[in-house]
Amino acid sequence: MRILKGSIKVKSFNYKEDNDYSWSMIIDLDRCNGCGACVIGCQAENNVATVGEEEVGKKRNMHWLRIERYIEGEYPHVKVRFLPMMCQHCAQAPCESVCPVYATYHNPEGLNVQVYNRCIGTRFCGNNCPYSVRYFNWFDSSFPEPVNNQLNPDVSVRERGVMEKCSMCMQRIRRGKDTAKDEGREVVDGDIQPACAQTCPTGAITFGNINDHESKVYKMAHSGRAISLFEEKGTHPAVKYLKGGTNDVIG
Amino acid sequence: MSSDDNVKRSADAAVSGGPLAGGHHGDVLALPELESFRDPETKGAKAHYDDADIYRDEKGFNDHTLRPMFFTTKKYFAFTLVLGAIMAQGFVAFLNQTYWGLGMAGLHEPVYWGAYIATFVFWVGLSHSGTIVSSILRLTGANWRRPILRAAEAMTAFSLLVAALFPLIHVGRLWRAYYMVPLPSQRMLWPNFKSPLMWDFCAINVYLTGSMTFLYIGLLPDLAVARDRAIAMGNWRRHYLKVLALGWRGSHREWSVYNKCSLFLAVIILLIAPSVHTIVSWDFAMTMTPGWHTTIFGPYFVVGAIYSGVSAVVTLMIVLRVLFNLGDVIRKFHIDALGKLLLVISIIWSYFYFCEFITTWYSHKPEEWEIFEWQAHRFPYHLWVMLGGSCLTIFCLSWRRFRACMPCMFALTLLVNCGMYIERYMIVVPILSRRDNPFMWTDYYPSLTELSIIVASFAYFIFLYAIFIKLFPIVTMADVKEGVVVSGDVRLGKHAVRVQVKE
Amino acid sequence: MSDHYTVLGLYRKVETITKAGDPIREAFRVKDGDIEVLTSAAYPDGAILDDKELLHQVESRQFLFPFLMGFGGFGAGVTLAGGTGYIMNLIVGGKAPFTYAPTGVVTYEFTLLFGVIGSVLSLLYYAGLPNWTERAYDPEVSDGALGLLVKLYSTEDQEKAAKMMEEHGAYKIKKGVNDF
Amino acid sequence: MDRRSFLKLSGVAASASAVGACSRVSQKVIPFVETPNDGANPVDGDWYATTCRECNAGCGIIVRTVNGRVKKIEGNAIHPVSRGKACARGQAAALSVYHPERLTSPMLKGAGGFEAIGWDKAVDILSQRFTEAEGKLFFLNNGSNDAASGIANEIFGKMDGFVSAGNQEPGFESLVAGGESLADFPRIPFPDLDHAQFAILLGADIFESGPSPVFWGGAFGECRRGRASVRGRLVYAGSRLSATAAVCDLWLPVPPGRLGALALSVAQVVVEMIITRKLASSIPRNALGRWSVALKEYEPEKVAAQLELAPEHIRKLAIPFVDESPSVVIAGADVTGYANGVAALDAVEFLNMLSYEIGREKLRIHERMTPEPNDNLKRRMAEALGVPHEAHGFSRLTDLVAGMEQGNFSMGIIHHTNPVFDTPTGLKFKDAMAKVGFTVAIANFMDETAAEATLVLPDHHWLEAWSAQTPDFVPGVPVFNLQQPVIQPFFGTKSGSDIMLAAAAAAKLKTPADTTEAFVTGKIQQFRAEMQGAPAYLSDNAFRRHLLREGGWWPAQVEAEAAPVPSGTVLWEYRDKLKAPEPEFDGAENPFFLHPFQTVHMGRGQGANSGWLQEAPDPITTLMWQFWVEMNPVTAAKLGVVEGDMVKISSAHGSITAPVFPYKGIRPDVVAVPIGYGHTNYGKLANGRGGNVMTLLGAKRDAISGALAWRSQKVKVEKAEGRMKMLRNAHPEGEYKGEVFQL
Repeated sequence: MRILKGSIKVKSFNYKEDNDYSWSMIIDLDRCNGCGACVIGCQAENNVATVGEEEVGKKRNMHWLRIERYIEGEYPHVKVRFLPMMCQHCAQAPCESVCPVYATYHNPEGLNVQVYNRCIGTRFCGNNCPYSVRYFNWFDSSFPEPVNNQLNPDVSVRERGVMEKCSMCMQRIRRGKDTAKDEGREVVDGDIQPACAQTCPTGAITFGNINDHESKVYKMAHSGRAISLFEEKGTHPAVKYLKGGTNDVIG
Repeated sequence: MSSDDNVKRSADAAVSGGPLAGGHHGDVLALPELESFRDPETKGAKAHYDDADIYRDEKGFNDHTLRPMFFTTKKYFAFTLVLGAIMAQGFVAFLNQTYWGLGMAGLHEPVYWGAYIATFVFWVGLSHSGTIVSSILRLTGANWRRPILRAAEAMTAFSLLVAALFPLIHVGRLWRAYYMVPLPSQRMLWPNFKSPLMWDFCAINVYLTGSMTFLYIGLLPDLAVARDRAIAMGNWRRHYLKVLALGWRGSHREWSVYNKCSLFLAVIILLIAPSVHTIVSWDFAMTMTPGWHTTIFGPYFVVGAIYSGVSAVVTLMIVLRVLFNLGDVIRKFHIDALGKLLLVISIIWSYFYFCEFITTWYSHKPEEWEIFEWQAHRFPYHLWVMLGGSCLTIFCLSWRRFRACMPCMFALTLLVNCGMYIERYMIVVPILSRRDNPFMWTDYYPSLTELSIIVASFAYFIFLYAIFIKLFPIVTMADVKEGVVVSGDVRLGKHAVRVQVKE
Repeated sequence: MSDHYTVLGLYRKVETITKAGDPIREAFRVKDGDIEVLTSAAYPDGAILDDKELLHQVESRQFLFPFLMGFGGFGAGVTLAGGTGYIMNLIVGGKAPFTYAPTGVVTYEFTLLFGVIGSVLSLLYYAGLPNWTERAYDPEVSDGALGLLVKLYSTEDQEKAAKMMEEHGAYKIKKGVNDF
Repeated sequence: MDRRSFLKLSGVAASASAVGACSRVSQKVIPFVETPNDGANPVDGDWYATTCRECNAGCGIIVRTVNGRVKKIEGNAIHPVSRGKACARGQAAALSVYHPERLTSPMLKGAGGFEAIGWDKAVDILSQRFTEAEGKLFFLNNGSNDAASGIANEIFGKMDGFVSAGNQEPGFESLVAGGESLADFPRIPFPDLDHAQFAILLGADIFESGPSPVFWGGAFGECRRGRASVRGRLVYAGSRLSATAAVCDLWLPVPPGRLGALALSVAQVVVEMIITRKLASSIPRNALGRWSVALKEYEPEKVAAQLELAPEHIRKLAIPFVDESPSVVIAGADVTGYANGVAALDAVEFLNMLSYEIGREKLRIHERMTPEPNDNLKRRMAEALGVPHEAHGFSRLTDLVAGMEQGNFSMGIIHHTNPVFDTPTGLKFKDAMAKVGFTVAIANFMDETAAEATLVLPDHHWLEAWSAQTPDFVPGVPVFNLQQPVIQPFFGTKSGSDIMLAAAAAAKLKTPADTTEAFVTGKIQQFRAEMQGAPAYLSDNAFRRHLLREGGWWPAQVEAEAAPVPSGTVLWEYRDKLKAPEPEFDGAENPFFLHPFQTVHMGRGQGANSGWLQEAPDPITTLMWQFWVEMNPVTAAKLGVVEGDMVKISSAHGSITAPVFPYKGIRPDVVAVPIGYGHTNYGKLANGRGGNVMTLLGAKRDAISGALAWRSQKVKVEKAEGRMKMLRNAHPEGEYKGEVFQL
């Protein structure tokens, strides 16, 4: 009676322990320098549209990954903090259950999947995402000739009226798994890297399979510095952050 | 009007027969109508047009109440033309938005829902007056309900029709909106019944079906009357009236089954209506968005809906009285009774608002309190209209003289609905613009497209109503007649008391 | 089935029509279902004609329509909302494919929807509507006249009944064939 | 072998083991694609190794192409500069290849503006001009040591009157000059941040500008959290809290031009600690004593007032500098930007030397990784492509402009640089350019300089072209970067260096090779013997292919033995350098210090025509598509302006108006303006976006190195008409509520 099973397993942040893979991302806030290389990397990889000055003025920029910047304190004791924010791939994702057409669901590998051609654009998911990381295609994204030559063929270009968000570079995960399969081996830690993790100059972003207890992400997630954003909301994100900024905690 | 006049008229009416002539009691005793005791103005000598006696002969009554339907002035055409123009510009705006994308609206992340949804909730709320009021009044057998039922029920149906447009206007891919319908397909597209939106979709559809049915079933005997009139006049309306009246003859068996069916419907509608607005509130309350995620939202929305709905009924009644000279059918007494109902509801609504406010204020959870602060900071005047309007309502409606003043009631009920629209806006917009993630805080202004469409929706509602008045009887004639049939006056000492027969 | 004949008498007052009904019933041994009153408003049962017994039978069954339909709606709701868990075995928001509360909500709505439809069907079924054929009727009914309609099985009876009605104060008599 | 088949052969993954599965052709057809124009099915694509040329850092990159189209740029994992990473600007190059505004055909300026001409005619004109010029020409590039400049130098270098110059990023020259006496050859010192436990960043915006943001990013990551038990601690001193300062643990808002004094003050405390604690025995005692005397006037108590810091603050820097050794000091734009920059850099190098002596066992300060010491090779590699090191300084540029003014040149070649836009108004480059009879701009896009040129030659994008590059500023190892085309040229462009060679050949000049590709191949052969660690058994051709596959050559890296101790005399005499002169300012009567700074995205303005970069939010302000001026909220309040209000910033040289962005992380007497905005002729996306801060600058130069002192300008700021909506990503109130995340 699988269908009657309640939310038992998802209590822990790794989505399902009996699965081979449960993808997770660890972001070391102590390393992030806000340079924005990940933002462009994501944009290049995922055909994220640029919306232009006017739309940006309406706060409709589409960056799947954004670097949030917070300021604390008064001059001269000012502290600026960077917080890379993308879809947190919550195990108990608030966005998923509210979609009336199953356009977003949780795949068995712990990823929150957005199915563009199912989406009808009610934007309910966006309303229910505490992290505000879902982006809506207000207009058809424009990739005029010859800019469209850069478009990544692995990723669909989204139509107007659908939601989109970070997919943890699903296409790269799939490619990594295929490669491993072709080579007759398991996916090993470090095989698969989303565009942001791949490009991060400071190495702040680490991606891996948290079901593999030897993996970097597993170790980092259990390092004692790991926090989830809005932990009190019980979303159990697959993205964890390593707290930074103090000398007291070393790990 | 003096009681002498009344007696005389009753005597005259008795000649032509029919229930309205007071057939079964007119012979026995001609008594002044009870309303004349109640209505403060009738005590004076000055007769007002709307205090004319409706208890003329039944034919006259039919003529009088069907007059708005069969006789149309040029002003009416001009008016509908204006409405049509407003609707047309809204439609153009809608087409434009559909063609280019929802960016034409002022929405942006994270304010994914804006004026459209606020308007949707407003219209759904407005629809709650008709059916709930009419069901409750039917079930409790309140006699004063009779003339107002049709207008209220029509309002339900039409505001729901208008409301149902808004989700369609709001979705990003209108041409894919049918994905919400459980149609088996090769692509395994299937709705997710766990989504509150899906519940909403079900509830709105059920309610639309229910209220349309309710309206139609209520119309059935009156359709027969209108049919007979249309045939006699050779009016073109006879074609559809014949079909819609289903061959109603008014036989006792029909009446008996009909009454039973009305009872069923009243009960069912009474079960549906609160569930609909509760589910609409769940579109908000089921999320984990601070400010939305509260248990009070269900009853709060339902009460708010009835509040705005009853106000709208009063507004409409007054408009109908004036425009179609129905003052003798929809009497001040009715407005007075609705005013009392409104008073109670406004007190309940204010209580709910207070509950919501004080729990947030006291616990002072930062993310929730932030929303109230933002509301007060960003929309101070709106809040004045909304909360001040509510206080004013409670204050004013406690006065009988105020309730008897038609312009005052008109203004007040309009104010209430303005306040309630603002309330919906306050629930949707400021809460989204001050969400959990402070980096993404933002402000929202409805765009011209949104305003056009919203204005057009009001025009559309009025248009539907205007068309309805010309196609169907607007007064619940059968109910009024029944009221006369089943009530009689009993002399009690010096006074006559109107009593109603109950089985 | 052999032809039947109808007489429709129009009256102005309740008292007169009440007095007219019973003699005709007795004279022609009219069955409960063969005599009707046409009115423009709902008169309480038995106010004009004593046909409670027949109507009681109807009324006691009428509730079955919305009731059974409601059951059907319940089934439909459970099937749709609950069955979705079987068809679309997808995990959303960490919730199990089958969940009680959403199923309950959807089921509630469907039950009521079917109940509404059942109520309307009950009306149509028991009131014999819609019936767009030409039937014994007079438009004056809607203007307040009270009609007494009797179904008879011979022209002689028809004539006699018409006469009786006239005697009892009918100001207008209409006769018809096969149009009860 | 033609080029196409060569591409096929060489176009293999940079390094199968290091980069992972790259060249594998997948069997699956990926659904939902917008297929490229050629209609072929997408595959995993081919990965090519090449060198990023968006700035001069020389990051090795690998490029994913599918069906002959560039899709994605990633770092080359085995490259010592990029270490497998890439920055925003480098990645955005994937878009600029397909920029709709790229130049496609040669254009000659006629009476009515530019006219398109054919390539043959362009070569004819050029060769004719080469003949006529008789060596009286100049070659100006962006300061990179690359094949094009090497070719120009080899063709014309021997001729009298030829000048080769580079329009380098401001301040580099000072970085090279600073601490020169301690270094083995002129190059920017790269302190070993990777292994440092404590680092003092003196105005070093290493993630935004500087030699290589990617390299520094990696070093920072390693320093911060690269070791299991150590968290590297960083302190930033400078007048603005930049993105780099944001990640540091402490920010000290030191007045402009005073960082040298801060460094000396720290050095004073450190020297005293060395003496009292008897640390670092390798330093001669008498040297210590002399330093101690020389530094006396920089005691924290004495300089604290001018640094606007408490003496404890300085001690708080100095004590961990010793205790948390290894520690490093990194100097950057806020040191080199003033006229006393090199003097301050000497102090910085002195501090680093002290740190090295303290932490000898743990740290290799100057040489993070090094091959077997071969100074000769390093120097020769640096000039491998035939470009003299001195060519790339502001001094040379100033001389060049003077020469242009005097009519010394009948012709000039401007190669991928935009001096009209990005040199200070005080230099008057535009006026000088008008005095040169015939100027050729080799460029990808029309820009302010190309618009002034007589002939515009559309070059290949660097992703389509052959070249080689030796970065000046590498982490201690000589690097020879190769740049190969990863796609067929998309537009009708031709390689600028090829055209130069063809025209020179037509003009009967001696050319080093027929094509750039051949030139690069020749250079590889020339240096093959010295390229240690590369497979020796390969044929020349196979060796070349090997290098192309790896993206260039750099020595196999080994942990160095202890680097040699500077000789006694150097140390002895160093006390004379321990001086922090007062900073001098242009327009000293004005109230505000102008603080021009590079942003992560705009570079010196090249990024301004890229939609990606314009739309990427600036790290600090989170503004997009917009120009701004940062000032402290206190200053803004004094001026009576709020966010979005326009202010006019003016100096003797010019004025710009900009919307105000109040920012708490800046000194109240400083206004900071990003550079790279205010284009007037750089395409739709760039034009008219803000003002060009360079128009405010005079050509104030460093007292020692002659580098442009680009921050020694004082300006007036006054309220101007109008307001602008600030296109910020962060909410103006929400940005102070970061505590909700309990970071």
